[in-house]
Amino acid sequence: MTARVEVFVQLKDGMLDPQGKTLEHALEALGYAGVEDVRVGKWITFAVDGDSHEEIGRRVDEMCRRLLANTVIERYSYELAEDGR
Amino acid sequence: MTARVEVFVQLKDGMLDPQGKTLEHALEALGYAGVEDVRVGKWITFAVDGDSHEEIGRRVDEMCRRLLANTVIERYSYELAEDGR
Amino acid sequence: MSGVPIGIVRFPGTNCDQDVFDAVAAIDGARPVWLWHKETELAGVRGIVLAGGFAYGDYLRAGAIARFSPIMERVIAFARSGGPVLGICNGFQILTEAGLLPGALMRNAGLRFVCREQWLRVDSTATPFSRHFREGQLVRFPVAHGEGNYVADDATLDRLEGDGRVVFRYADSTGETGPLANPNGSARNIAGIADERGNVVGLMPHPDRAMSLLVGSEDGRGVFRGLLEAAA
Amino acid sequence: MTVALRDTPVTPDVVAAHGLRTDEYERVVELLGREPNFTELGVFSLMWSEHCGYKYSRALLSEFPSTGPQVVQGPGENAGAVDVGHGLAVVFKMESHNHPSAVEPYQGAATGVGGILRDVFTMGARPIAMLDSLRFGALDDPHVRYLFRHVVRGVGDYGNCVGVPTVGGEIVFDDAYAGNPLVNAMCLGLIRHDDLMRASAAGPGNAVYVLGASTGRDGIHGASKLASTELSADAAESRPTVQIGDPFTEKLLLEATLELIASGAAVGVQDMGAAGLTSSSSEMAARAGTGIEIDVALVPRREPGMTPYEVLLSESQERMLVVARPDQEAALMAIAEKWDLPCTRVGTVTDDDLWRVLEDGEEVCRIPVAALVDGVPRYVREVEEPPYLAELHARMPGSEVIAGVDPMSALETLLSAPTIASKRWVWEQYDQHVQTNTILGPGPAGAALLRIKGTPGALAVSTDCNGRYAYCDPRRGGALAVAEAARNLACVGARPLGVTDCLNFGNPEKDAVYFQFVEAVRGIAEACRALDAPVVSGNVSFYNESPTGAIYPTPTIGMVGLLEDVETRPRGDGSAGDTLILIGGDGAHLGAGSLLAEVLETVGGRAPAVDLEAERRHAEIVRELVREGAAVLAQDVSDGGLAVAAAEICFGLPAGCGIEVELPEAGGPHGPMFGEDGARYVLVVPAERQGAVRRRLASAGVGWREAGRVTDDGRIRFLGVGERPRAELERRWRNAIEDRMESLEDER
Ligand SMILES: Nc1ncnc2c1ncn2[C@@H]1O[C@H](COP(=O)(O)OP(=O)(O)O)[C@@H](O)[C@H]1O
Ligand SMILES: [Mg+2]
Repeated sequence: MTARVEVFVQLKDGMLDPQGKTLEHALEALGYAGVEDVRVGKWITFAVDGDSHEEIGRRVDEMCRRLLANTVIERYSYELAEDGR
Repeated sequence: MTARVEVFVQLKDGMLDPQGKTLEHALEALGYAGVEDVRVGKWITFAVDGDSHEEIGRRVDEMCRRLLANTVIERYSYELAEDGR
Repeated sequence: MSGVPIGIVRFPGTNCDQDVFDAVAAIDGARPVWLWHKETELAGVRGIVLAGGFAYGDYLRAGAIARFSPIMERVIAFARSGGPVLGICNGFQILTEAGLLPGALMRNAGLRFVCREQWLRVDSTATPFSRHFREGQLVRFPVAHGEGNYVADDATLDRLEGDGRVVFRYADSTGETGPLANPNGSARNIAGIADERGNVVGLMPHPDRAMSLLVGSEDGRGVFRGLLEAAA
Repeated sequence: MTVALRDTPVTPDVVAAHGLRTDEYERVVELLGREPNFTELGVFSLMWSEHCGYKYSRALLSEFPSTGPQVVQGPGENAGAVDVGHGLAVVFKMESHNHPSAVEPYQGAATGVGGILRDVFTMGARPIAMLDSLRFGALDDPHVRYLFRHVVRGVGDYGNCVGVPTVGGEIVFDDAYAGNPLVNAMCLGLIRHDDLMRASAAGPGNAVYVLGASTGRDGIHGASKLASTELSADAAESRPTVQIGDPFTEKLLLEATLELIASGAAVGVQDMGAAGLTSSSSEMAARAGTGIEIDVALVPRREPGMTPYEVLLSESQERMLVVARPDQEAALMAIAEKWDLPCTRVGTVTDDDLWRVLEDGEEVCRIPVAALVDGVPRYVREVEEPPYLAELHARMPGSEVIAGVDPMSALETLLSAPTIASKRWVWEQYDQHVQTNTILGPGPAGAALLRIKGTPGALAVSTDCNGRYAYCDPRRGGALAVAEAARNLACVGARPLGVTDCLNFGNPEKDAVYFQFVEAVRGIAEACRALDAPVVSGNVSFYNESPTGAIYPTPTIGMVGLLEDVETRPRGDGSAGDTLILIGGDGAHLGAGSLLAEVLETVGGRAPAVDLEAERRHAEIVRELVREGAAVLAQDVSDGGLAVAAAEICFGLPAGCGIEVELPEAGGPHGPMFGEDGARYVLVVPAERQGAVRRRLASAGVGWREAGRVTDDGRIRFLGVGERPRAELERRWRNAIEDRMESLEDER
């Protein structure tokens, strides 16, 4: 099967997110009140094939830990979907 | 109401994505076969309050067009959820 | 101090402001004037430079946040009214984000910041900033950027070339403008472009760093002399 | 969790977890006249750590010469300063960020740059240049490539964003650093003498402010160690010890700090680096001989529920501690506002010599300032030469082994060894030109040359250290690091003004490491005395060890010098017909050198002998010949000997030029080609200046010989030995690192 994968990467809680902080001020300056807790992370998408949902899941999780996320400072999550193309 | 917002920004189709290509090669080098069409985008999350789902939606869409995405090269989408905190 | 007032915009994170200030001051008859990003008046300046650096840290996207600074409304109006506006490096990125110049500047194709001496071929002398060069002349300005990869759709690129609005192209020491001379993957080796009327020009390389042979090149002087004449 | 932390009883394990020895703890009790509470314990463990308290090194560092007519500020402040004339001084310092970079190379290197920048602009000086001295394992290890790639990105991204050019540095790749990379960053700033700001909390009654970023749980090492034992795993997760750099905020902080110092809106300024609020506040009080009172409840937080312990020990970046008089407050606040930086009053200067911490008015710490700052134990001990040295010295390959090495292919190997090859791949990622002072950036010479605007002069700066030398001969290694830096300066015509150092060693509690440290320090002290280069600032980094053992002792030297008239700099434009003059005689010493390490892949023998008198005299004459324009180009002979020096000279010449080197008749070519004996240079001298040069050298009584010439045949030739096309050797040298870094990403 081929799956569409979406990986979401973000700095761990408590980690300073300079981009998020700066963006929050910018949005406020643009007149968007009540915007809070802005965080800027990565959204990585790709297609991958494998035998099963589980098998692909295991592989994607490994990819995240080895390359896509920096687990020292970032946490990640991912979603798989049957490729509908 | 307060909503949790997730904004997804990605280069438009047809724009080549060097970062995605690089990750694709790196994943391959690490032995992950069958990975294709890797794209690296932004995942921006925040909390915002407003009167209604619609009203917030309109505002977030405006934020995207004005600041969060450069619509010359990027496309965006977003999701809103009632803040469960 | 007398002379034609040339405004140099300082955003938080601008870091070539002093270099541009010195470059303008080095041109007889020009008087550099600071323009703070929070200001809403141009204090009577006759020309404007958006200097290089990392306005707002280049967070989110280079130039994305800076272009909403209060001063930018005035800068945009000044440009639309035909006033000479030069955007160098980060300034170029801000001009595209502000819609004063077409296209966008993406992350360098090599995904690395690149700083080096760079040859440029002058392809249009029809702007104030390039009129002191000969068409086809090679000039040497340093480049130093991480997001200098110029992109635009083919229609736009064709229009830019057709209208002679490509002002500078990355070249090698022989004038070749092939991929080997391209430091960042820019479409068609484009290093700098002009708007329809030619009074707004943006470029990634740094003429402000090419004002003295002591530091490698003085080819940048022509750019600032042209700015002064257009402002006078 | 926070309650648990705050009220944790101070048991022996807790003391141990804080890295305090029992006798040290007893000393604390004695100084306080009571048991410390948990928070106070954390404070002592931090202030008495080697990093803040220098307990193993302070006594020895006093052996460094640190005075001289040019010294404006010696050791003791955030950075040292030397006079460069015209009412100006250069403020400079070097600092390590080794362990943070090993854990998170990008952020570790970035925050290292941020820290050294603050040390310089805290004094009121505008940073004008950075250098980075780096050590990694071998590049064939993907993890090493990961570290290297991200350290370089981190250094670049931070300095580039703040707008300070990185103009030089050095990089060595050696297995000795595989488990423990070194990231040393040096910063130089320029200042008018009368603007120099000291970091003291003078004037009881004056207010204390935190300017800049808010405080989070960054880098609370003691606490996190504890957390892992006392808190659940996921709670520990949420206590990051990695600091995230914010170069944008740093740039604002830089401008705001310089503005408030220049406009006289502060009495004292101190950056909050390692040990954050604790060390900055107590050290400022100590310098002024005052007391200080801080209410942690007033410190702006990034996270909820932080304990006093955490606020005091947090190492959040991009923060300054400012002391101001009541009449300065308005100006201070206006400047903070202008630069969009929070500025909050958190305390008061007192006259009771106490360091007092409150939380909402309730006292949580009460410690005599002297106990914290001067109470630090000092350890000095006599240790013998460790046995490994004798073994190393004996492990010198026999002459038959050396004779078996083909010189020309050895040269190829050396030029393509990442340690010797061009570092272009690295410095092209650094903005080398911003501020438009860079006359010679990375690449062309061993030292960078920066004009000093508004004066006829230029600054020269170089960082150097050969850790292999220091490993084989700690004392010689220390001296040779200073000597090489001085040679690099002489090559651009500059004379030394002062030195900063970054002493990277293993665990000083081990006798062998302590011996290395003691000896290296003595070597540096001797060389600095002989070469008139007082040490005005520096940094010690111990415990650089990994499972595979300690790193090579690596006492990195950063030397700053002056070229009074920039018009007398070397033109660097050699051409066919020019003569090569070798100063200091032919090489013979291969011990501990590059030929052994890179070609024979062995480490042994002794480091080259040190003749400081020769170093001084030869540097002097080279400086003069360069300034007179008699030598258009000068290159010191270091790693890889005359052969590598000649090749590097050739690569700097116009395309088409080649080089021809004559070797002595007697003996094999290996010593003369690859020997790394000290105090030696190669000068490129145009035909019309040769007579003059010969006479000068003769009268100076300096050993020298004519060693060859610049040709127009584009070949690198060693007469009687062999030759290669310049282009071929140059390609190897230029691309060695890039080729190894081709793939754009590596696994962590
Ligand atoms: N990490 C680095 N960052 C910037 N420049 C560097 C770095 N490493 C080396 N360089 C530059 O490359 C050139 C050669 O370095 P090096 O071989 O150490 O010179 P030398 O041996 O003469 O001291 C020097 O100009 C040096 O500044
Ligand atoms: Mg060196």
